[in-house]
Amino acid sequence: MDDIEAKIITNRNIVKDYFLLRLRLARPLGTVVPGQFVMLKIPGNTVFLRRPFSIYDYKRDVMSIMYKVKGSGTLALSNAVKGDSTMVLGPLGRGFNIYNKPNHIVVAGGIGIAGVHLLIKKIKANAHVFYGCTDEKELLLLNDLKMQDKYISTIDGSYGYKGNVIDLFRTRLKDYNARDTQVYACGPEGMLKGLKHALESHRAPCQVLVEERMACGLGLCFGCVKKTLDEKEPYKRVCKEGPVFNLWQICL
Amino acid sequence: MDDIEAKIITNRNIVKDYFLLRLRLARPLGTVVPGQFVMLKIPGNTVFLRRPFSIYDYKRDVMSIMYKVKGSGTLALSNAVKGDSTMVLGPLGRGFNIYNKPNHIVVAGGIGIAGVHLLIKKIKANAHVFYGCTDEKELLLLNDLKMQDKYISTIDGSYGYKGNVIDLFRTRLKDYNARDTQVYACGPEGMLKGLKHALESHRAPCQVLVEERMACGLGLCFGCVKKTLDEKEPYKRVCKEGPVFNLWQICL
Amino acid sequence: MADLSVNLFHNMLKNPVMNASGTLGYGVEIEPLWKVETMGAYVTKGLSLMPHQGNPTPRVWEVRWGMINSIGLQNIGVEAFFRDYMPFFEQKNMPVIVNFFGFTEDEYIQCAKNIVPHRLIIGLEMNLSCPNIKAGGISFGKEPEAVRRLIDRVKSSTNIPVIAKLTPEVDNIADIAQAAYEGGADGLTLINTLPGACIDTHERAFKIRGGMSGPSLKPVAIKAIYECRKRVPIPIIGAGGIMDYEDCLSFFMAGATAIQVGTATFVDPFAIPKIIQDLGDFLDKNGWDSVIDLIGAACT
Amino acid sequence: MADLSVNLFHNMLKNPVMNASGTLGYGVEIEPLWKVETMGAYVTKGLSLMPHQGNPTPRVWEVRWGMINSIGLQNIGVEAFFRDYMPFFEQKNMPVIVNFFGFTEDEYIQCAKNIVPHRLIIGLEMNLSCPNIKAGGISFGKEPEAVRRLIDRVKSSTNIPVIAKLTPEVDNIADIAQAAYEGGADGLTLINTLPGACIDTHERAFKIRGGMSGPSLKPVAIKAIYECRKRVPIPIIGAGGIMDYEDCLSFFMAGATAIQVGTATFVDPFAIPKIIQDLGDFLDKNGWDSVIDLIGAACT
Ligand SMILES: Cc1cc2nc3c(=O)[nH]c(=O)nc-3n(C[C@H](O)[C@H](O)[C@H](O)COP(=O)(O)OP(=O)(O)OC[C@H]3O[C@@H](n4cnc5c(N)ncnc54)[C@H](O)[C@@H]3O)c2cc1C
Ligand SMILES: Cc1cc2nc3c(=O)[nH]c(=O)nc-3n(C[C@H](O)[C@H](O)[C@H](O)COP(=O)(O)OP(=O)(O)OC[C@H]3O[C@@H](n4cnc5c(N)ncnc54)[C@H](O)[C@@H]3O)c2cc1C
Ligand SMILES: Cc1cc2nc3c(=O)[nH]c(=O)nc-3n(C[C@H](O)[C@H](O)[C@H](O)COP(=O)(O)O)c2cc1C
Ligand SMILES: Cc1cc2nc3c(=O)[nH]c(=O)nc-3n(C[C@H](O)[C@H](O)[C@H](O)COP(=O)(O)O)c2cc1C
Ligand code: FES
Ligand code: FES
Repeated sequence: MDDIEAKIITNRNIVKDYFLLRLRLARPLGTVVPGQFVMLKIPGNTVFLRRPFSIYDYKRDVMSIMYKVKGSGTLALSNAVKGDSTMVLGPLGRGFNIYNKPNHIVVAGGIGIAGVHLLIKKIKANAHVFYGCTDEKELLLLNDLKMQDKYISTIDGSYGYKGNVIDLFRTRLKDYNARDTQVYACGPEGMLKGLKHALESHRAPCQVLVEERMACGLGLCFGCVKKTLDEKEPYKRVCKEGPVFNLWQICL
Repeated sequence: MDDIEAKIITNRNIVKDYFLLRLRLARPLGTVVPGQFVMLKIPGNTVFLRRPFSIYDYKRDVMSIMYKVKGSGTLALSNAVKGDSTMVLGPLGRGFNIYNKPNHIVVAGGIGIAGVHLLIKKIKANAHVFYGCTDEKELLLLNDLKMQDKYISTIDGSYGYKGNVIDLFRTRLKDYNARDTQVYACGPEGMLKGLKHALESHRAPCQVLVEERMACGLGLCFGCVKKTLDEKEPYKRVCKEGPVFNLWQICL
Repeated sequence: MADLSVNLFHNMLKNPVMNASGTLGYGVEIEPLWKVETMGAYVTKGLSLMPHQGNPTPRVWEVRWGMINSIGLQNIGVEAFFRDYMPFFEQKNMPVIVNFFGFTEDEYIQCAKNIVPHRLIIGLEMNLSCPNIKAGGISFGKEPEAVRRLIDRVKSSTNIPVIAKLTPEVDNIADIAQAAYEGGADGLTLINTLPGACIDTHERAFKIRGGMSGPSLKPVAIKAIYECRKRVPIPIIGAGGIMDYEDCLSFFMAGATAIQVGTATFVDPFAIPKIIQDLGDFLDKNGWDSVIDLIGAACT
Repeated sequence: MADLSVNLFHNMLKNPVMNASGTLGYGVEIEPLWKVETMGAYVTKGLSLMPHQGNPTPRVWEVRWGMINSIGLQNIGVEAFFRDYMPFFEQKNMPVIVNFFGFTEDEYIQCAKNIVPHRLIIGLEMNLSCPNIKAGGISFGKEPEAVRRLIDRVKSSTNIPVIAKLTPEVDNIADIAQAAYEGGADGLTLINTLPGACIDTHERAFKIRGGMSGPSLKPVAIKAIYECRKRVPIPIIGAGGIMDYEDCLSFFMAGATAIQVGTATFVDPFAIPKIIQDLGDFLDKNGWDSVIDLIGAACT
């Protein structure tokens, strides 16, 4: 892990508030596990703390992140242009454990796709992807991703299943045997809650990538915790013990 | 007076720490009296308050200032480049009163030349200029200025009189009759003190442009005061009642 | 168009935005840029019984994302203010809040007495950050009992509503707010500058000791408003680091009925008119009928 | 090469730079980036007698040029710290300052007792910003008499030098410093975070109430050091908004013997090693023999 200077290659608006940022790094990142993230300095001098983003893609000295404009930090980031300098601290945290199972199910909602993109790329031949978004347009976020099976839900029904991705997932769940299945998920808190509920009786092993506000990204400040069922020390650092947790061990 | 958007045309390093900044204003400035100043926003987002600079030159929608890098604000300014946006509030304060006298003497030291440049341009045919600087190289600060007489001192003696400009001025003072003379000055506090001392018995009328740290530049905060001999309200605002004061009315 | 007006001590102000005391001179200086009646009320520079010279320079110093001032309360005195500047506000029919201070209790009382009730003077804002020279220079606003007594005496000396402006440099600002309320204060202004100091490392010397203002203050002000609002039932005027309309929203939602803009005007001389404009636009765009609906919206 | 070493409680530290408590985890987390022994001493996360869970999220919130935290003192307890992490510092022969707290006086005392003297533990830093649950949650560090008594009791319970870490949210920090000194404190750490609050205007809710840290704090810290140094003759460790070596210079010149870097590490994980490097370079370039010559240089 290292703090690496970087320059923006492109900062492209994909659709609505979603952007893809490609960075040229001064040095390579080191081994990246899907699900790991970086702390990115926001170019310009208006944003104080760095912001965490999943490593969307990575090859030698080019790294990309996909992000959604949410508040002041991501807004400032969306205004950065080619050639702007920044710093990239990473790779950080514990990524997904890819076990050797017949079925790899990936459930993602909205910008959550950014957190599982690298994972899907890695397991593409076996990936059954459930992706939920607002409307057809957001399907552009799936980009060039190759995968075995793709199930799409849109809130407005403009493409695929009409409704949320968990409801869609429920309709398919019986096809998968819990013992042969590994579920991976990334998305808003509500989606993860729904997923837990959906899997309650099925009990397939499930790893989820969770988000929390961060200050350091390095395990220094204990600012980014997620409550777990561990009795001795319930609050675990998302940046250090996470961001990928066992769904059955965290409180949602 | 107005707060005007502006873009940098050039920001040129003249010599050592001295720069000439030319700005294209979105609207013209209004009537400028020599000695008036502007409050300039420093481009970038690292400097909080604006900084005061004399209007060095001005024509229609192009305004320039000459500045010396002193601290964080002027350092940040020196890093600004062509096309950078800024804001210019002005023209501010009371400039020089140009009376109809046979002799117009201008005494300036170092970056003080920036404060009297427009004045000299205006009265060039009658301007007797005494200018003191560190060495020959700094004479570049006199630029293209036209004037009747020019007396130069350098601290290291590399050009003209060796020593400070007040000592040089003293050698010439007897040539000027107090009644026919108007002195204008701008320079460091020490120079103004020396000038006061030099003119003590001569008693020519003398207007000086003084500097003080400012927050608003508009007379709102009372941060920029100069002590005067006025008993009722000794502290006068440099930005409002000044920056040009009667030498005989201020405490130095 | 959403309604920006607020009621303060039975006066309708056309909007809830004022300048902070000491940051808009005597009110006349800004006129070349915008009309002072753009605001709901004008707050005077701190006035005292007798004129005050103020401190030597440097009086202002930039710090990261803020500034420190040590003006030292220079002012022409309350009498000269009424003679020289009140006609200006009369002509504009502009509500005025008179900020005043003293270096002794008696000076406060005498100063308050000298401010004769006037239809445009809607409040007396007591600057309690002032050093009490009889108590070794510790500021009036730190000791609850002293605050209670001082305000009680001021209230007996005037019929104009009294607003206590509190310093954040205290153990517990809600205790002071409560003392002010018990003394009879009709409202609070929260907060004054936060004392700080600055060194010039090149000159190896302290450059300024004074009051910090600007954005750094905002979290301290929001906390103060939150805590005082829980404790006392009088209106709060918020101040401290407001730079734009979004900052105002925080202050209203925390419980302020009106707000004051200080240092922002130095950074952008049009900050105040912009805030008023943006606030109206925001309410319109988000379907709020009145700014009043925002007040305390975050305190459930 | 200028000498960066300073003497603190009869220990030579190789340089005067430490982390601020709670901003460098348990000391091991930063190792992939730089070695913890780069610093003069390591300051532990705040430890208590028993483990503490801490607060729910959000625990951190960005404010303009700073942040607010409300970690709620999550820690594994003093016993587990010694068992799990002390060997790491032993192996490095690294001086440690143990930051600790309690929610009652007795918890402070018991915690201090449980920290057995150890050649590497050069001081116990008492976090006095902690709420006293027996006194209605008001923090220990606000009442001079309570501070004097608490420190007196802690001093009777340990032979390790005791450093009182003070909150800036007080009427007069020098009064607290004096009480700490009278209670027997061997040193002071100035300052802890400044309490503040923050509203999310979109959600119309308070998002966090906690301690503000970062550059906004610096003027408040410099003032505290200036005032306490005049009052008490014990060494001061400075903290609050230090981002670079120039900030350090201000702290030394104001009178600090050593400094702590907190929030800066979140902005730049290499802030601490950079500061140490730059400080040495600065001394060399400007002909200073030792960092000690800087201490108090602005206080004439
Ligand atoms: C491990 C990890 C990986 C992430 N990966 C991505 C990614 O690949 N793409 C992406 O767009 N976003 C990602 N996020 C979320 C991203 O960090 C936040 O959206 C961003 O920090 C918001 O910053 P802001 O300044 O724009 O918003 P702020 O102004 O700080 O806040 C705006 C809104 O964003 C929410 N928010 C702020 N910080 C976080 C956070 N850390 N996690 C969740 N919500 C937050 C707030 O609750 C608020 O509602 C990730 C977060 C984590 C912890
Ligand atoms: C009416 C007026 C006209 C001016 N015209 C010019 C000009 O044409 N060209 C030019 O180069 N400078 C001019 N100055 C001075 C200029 O404003 C300061 O040099 C500048 O503000 C320094 O900012 P800084 O951030 O670089 O320095 P800081 O980091 O703020 O301070 C660095 C040093 O500069 C000194 N300084 C800071 N502000 C002032 C100030 N307002 N006046 C004097 N010294 C100051 C400080 O004492 C310090 O030693 C003028 C000042 C005034 C009041
Ligand atoms: C230059 C200056 C002068 C001030 N003078 C006074 C004053 O005379 N009386 C007073 O009560 N407050 C005074 N204040 C404090 C402000 O009114 C306000 O409470 C404080 O600056 C916080 O608001 P801000 O961050 O918006 O500036 C002054 C502030 C500044 C910056
Ligand atoms: C995330 C975080 C956790 C902190 N935890 C503690 C703590 O446990 N004990 C303590 O005394 N101070 C704690 N502090 C305060 C810091 O040690 C320091 O005094 C303060 O942050 C000011 O320094 P800075 O501006 O350099 O961060 C904490 C600060 C932060 C930001
Ligand atoms: S962000 Fe600091 S511990 Fe996770
Ligand atoms: S700078 Fe504010 S009054 Fe002159």
